Amino acid sequence: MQASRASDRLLQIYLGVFLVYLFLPLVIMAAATFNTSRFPTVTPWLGTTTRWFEALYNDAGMWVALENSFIIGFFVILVSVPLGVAAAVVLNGVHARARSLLYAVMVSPLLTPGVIIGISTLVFWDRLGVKGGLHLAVIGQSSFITAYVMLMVLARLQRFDTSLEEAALDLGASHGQVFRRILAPHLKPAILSGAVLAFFQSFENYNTTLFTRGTDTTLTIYIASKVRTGLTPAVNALGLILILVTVVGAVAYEVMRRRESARERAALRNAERADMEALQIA
Amino acid sequence: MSQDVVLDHVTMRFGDFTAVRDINLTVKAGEFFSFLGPSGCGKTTILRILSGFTEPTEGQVRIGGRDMAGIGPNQRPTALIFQNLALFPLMTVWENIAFGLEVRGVSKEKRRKRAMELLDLIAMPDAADKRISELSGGMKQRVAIARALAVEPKVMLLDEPLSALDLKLRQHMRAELRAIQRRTGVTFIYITHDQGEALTMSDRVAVMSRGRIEQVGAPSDIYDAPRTPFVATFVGENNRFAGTVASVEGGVARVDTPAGPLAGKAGEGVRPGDPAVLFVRPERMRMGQACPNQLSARIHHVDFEGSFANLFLAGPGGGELIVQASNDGALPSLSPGIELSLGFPPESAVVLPASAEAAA
Amino acid sequence: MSELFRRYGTGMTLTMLAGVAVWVLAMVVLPYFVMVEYSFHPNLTVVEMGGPKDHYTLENYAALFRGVDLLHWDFPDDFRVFLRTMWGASLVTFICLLVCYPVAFYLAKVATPERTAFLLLILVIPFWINEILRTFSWYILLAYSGPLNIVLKALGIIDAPVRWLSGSAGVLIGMTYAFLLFMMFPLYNALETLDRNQIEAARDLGAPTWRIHWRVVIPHAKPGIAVGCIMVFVLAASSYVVPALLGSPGTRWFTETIYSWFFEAQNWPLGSAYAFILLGLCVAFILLMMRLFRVGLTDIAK
Amino acid sequence: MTKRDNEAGLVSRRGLIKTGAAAAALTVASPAIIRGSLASSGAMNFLGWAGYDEFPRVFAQFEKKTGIKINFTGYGSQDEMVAQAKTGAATNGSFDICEPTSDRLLSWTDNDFVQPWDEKRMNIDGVDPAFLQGGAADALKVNGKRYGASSVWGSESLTFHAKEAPMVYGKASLMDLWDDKYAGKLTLRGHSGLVAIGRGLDAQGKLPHKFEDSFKDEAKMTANYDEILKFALAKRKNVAQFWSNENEAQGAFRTNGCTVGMCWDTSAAALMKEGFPIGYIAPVEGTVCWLQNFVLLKGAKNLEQVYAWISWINSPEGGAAWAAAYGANSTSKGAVDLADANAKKFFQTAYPGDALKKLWWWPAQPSWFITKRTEYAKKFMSA
Repeated sequence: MQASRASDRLLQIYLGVFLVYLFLPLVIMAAATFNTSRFPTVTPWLGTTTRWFEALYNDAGMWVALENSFIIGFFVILVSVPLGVAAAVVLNGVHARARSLLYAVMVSPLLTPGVIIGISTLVFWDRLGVKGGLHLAVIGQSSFITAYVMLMVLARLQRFDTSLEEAALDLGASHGQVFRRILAPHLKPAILSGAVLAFFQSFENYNTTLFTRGTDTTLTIYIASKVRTGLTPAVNALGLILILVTVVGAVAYEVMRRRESARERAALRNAERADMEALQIA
Repeated sequence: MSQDVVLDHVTMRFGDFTAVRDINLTVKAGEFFSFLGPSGCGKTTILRILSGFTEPTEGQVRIGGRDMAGIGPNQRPTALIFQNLALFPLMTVWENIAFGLEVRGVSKEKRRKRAMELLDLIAMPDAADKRISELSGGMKQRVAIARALAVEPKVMLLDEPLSALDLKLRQHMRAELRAIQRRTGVTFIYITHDQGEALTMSDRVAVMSRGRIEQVGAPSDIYDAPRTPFVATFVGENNRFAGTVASVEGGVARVDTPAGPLAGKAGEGVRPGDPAVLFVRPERMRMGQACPNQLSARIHHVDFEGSFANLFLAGPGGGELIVQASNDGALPSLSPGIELSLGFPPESAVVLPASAEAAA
Repeated sequence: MSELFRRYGTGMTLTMLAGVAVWVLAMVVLPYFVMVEYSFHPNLTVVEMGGPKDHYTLENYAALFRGVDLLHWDFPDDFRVFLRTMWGASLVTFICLLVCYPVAFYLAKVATPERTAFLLLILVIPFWINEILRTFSWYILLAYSGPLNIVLKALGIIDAPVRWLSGSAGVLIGMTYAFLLFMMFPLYNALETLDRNQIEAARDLGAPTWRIHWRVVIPHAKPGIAVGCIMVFVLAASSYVVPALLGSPGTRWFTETIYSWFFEAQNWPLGSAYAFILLGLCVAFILLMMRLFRVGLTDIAK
Repeated sequence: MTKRDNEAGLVSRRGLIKTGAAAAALTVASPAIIRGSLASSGAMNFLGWAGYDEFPRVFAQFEKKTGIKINFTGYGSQDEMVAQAKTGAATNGSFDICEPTSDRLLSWTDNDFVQPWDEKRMNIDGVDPAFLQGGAADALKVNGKRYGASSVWGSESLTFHAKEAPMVYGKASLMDLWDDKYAGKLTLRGHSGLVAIGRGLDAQGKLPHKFEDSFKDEAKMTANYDEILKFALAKRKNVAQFWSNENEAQGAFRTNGCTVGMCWDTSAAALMKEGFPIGYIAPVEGTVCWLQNFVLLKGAKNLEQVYAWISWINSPEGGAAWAAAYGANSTSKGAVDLADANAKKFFQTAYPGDALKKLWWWPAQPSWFITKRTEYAKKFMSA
């Protein structure tokens, strides 16, 4: 027990170091937002300012790019989530040998350099008469983001109890009803996190978008172009705002989740007690 | 029109493996019928054939005289209760119960009303809006039954639904299941490897082994008059004495065994000169009484169970014998090392052909 | 396939198959075919394409290996970068495993469920921030006159600033950071299913902590380790932003070579050929790892 | 100020000589010319450099003057622009013009992405004569046809920490970068670094062929570059960081401990503006200069608007605005006088003495050269 306590203590210390490692870059990024320096850094500290928030506010190009990123992200979710779910279900249901091949093809976009995906998408669709633009960026990004969604849904699907499907069928449900009422709700967490992942993958994508975007600019493209001519902490300000929004969201979610699970645990305890009482009566 | 369930020459093969072999059986409407057998004997396959999840390789299933071939599980008048219950974890209790009605397009009010009725039936009137994760094992069990009853099936199929419960709850639920069956009058086809469940609840039991039905009958028939060595050994405890049939007269067979000549009721196909096995239940063995069948054995172990004790003895042929002795005050004298004189009347024993045992 | 139809009915199955076909064919296979086609042609100007100079060739694939001299252990430039990338990606994978294992163990077996849930949530936060920004923060942090050197110097740990970014340190630190989660979650999922009693039992038998891990915990976590290693290796090998921002030229990554053939040299055929070699090798690596660790395809997803 | 006035180089001399009346007259006249000769509406699609905040303001200024709207799409490098053209997405009518540098013009002409300009329609008289003849002008023509319409120019030269590595015009040489005392303090671009060495070695007579011949003949290029690479590899330890964009170049000096470098003028100017003790001067071998120019894409649909834009860029007002947006120098006559005081001051300190006479323009780089130079640069950088 003593040994275990000592090693637990060590683990906790390690965890602390790990968290520092995890958050140090974020702290640096956030701190650089308030440095007067036009270059986003904390050393040298040229003075404290909030003007980069102002600069961010006034940066019309950035807002347009941000809007485009949101539009693309939204449609990428719309395309990649249904396709990813279908792919996971199909992959789960095909024969073992076909499954290996299909799997290799499906994950290959994850292993392919973005430039290949971007150029091949652009050239292929150009031959079909589809020009670059937000729509093509959606297609190009979805080609590999679908694979992420597929992986997440597949993992959840493997924890699906197929007897639920059979139970529903047995109770008279049609295949469509089984899918809608039983499978889809089960997959919901994976679909939701798949959608979130899809959005952020889309939001962050550079290489594929660069080629397929036509004449439009996304936030990542905008930031990357700023790197060429000199990044300013206005970008950090945007990053900081995004972090804060997610942290607030995360905390709210956590609070809700805890409340819910406490309620459920209490209900279960009551139920078990009732069961014992019933036995005594019987 | 009667809603009998008929299995007509039903055979199921998976590749080279034959899971179910030429089953012919009629389950009468309103009956509580059990399939009893060890795991892998084909009983679950029969259930899946009845419910429509698998089509038999050969033969026909008829329910209420109607051929079920090509009719999917969602169109059969059956409802299946899964071994793991398969309650929908993301729906509330009443939504689970009313699911079958929901997919039939019944309005929400009617659904809710019917669910409440069923909740009353299973004595859970306040549980409608609970979640499945908030229910105890016994409650889940009852909800699963209510959910199946909601679609008003002609036949209810139950796949070892009690196996996940602890002993006490299991015994309680046996009585409850039986009561629900009586109240609703629905045909119950129950699958289990637990003979206690099969014997206590069922009107009739089919004992299965290796894809075949060994015997069909009332629980007491199965226990008292097993027709095959498999049934004799699988259902309840039995002492067995192997030997050669000396004579068969007036329904009584005499067998020469290493423990001496023993007599018992002659089973089907027992002929003089053939190898045979005599079975006698531990609770039918008597101590120190004069009986036509006499033998002596030495106690090597005693399991005291309270109202009775199980005595484990080394028999004359080297085999182990079990005797159940009721706690009538004489138990303390029974300790390992003691040589006992045992006996049993021929009516308490069954003689079955050994060839059937080898074939089984 | 028949199982699909049985489980989901004809209409639904056909709809899903159609969706998968659209994705796999129209969005992956056919567009890739364009680049595969490219990779078997010499590098020509647009004007020359389809002209007399145009022909099919394996030259671009051979180019990577031309000049490899195993006898004198001499490798041409691109090949060396390729080997270095494979080695570097393996190293990143190993470091990720080392860094994540204690944390995953803590989350799965030591912390209370509430704490685990909270920490898992926290772990994800840094990854909501743009990869360029995240990596650039590391550049600032590790720079010669950056905060890390300043702090270390103030503490008297070092006498002169260290060039973290000129060796492999920058790339290793940055990549480990970038791909942590892809190791953490498979490890955590695998460890979570380990029965705590096994650890207690081993401890009761007097096993020291390291031995408990070596003999009980790690064998149990093997599928998770394999999946994490595959993910991290593949991501590291095909990573571009991190080596480009944090790598010194001495730690050039193969993806950078591919990009420079594509852009600086405008040699698409060669760039695609290299990319497909990388893709092929990554797939081979996955299959090898799965064979070695005996994990099935289905485990990969977890 | 005085030094420059006395020994003004060709660009500024021509620029300055024609200041005053001429420039003023042009400034006033140009809108009229443009308005009179061209349609005063429509739009034009422009594929250009991303990351410059001032572009929208310049476009607005142009639109106000002519009514022509500019749809701008930015790319981070001209490699990406060429790649875009290669996919067919730039020459299918989506874009009218692009703005590569003159040394990479061959990538556009060899691939048949562009069409020649009509000099009559582009207000050619507005261009500073320095860009109509000589080395800079030659790079804009292929087979005698003008494919490039010059816009702005800038340089890549010695950048140094004024205290830790001071350099003086007249003495400072490209070879100083390789001095052992700067070991671990140097930043430069891979391929530019090789050019710096090449020009330095050439000045010392240590190359097998003239360095400029490297751009014309593959065998000579290989011979020269083998020598250059040998030198570069021996001095590889000097390099602390390679840069490939503005951010990295500035970062090298700001936070990464570099004290010398060969960087763009814009990087040095940005550092100076924030008070960093950074200097930027021409080396004795002559400053490496890049010249940017508009090309007319195949499939361009809005020719009238395009020529209006080029004509405006070739006016002092348009030229000055465009150059200011880039932080670079205009190629149009009189534009330099409209530049702001800071830019003028930087210009004077960067090109003192005879520096403007010795500008070294990037020669046109054929695709075989780019492939080769990439290989050499890779060897240098990954060593």
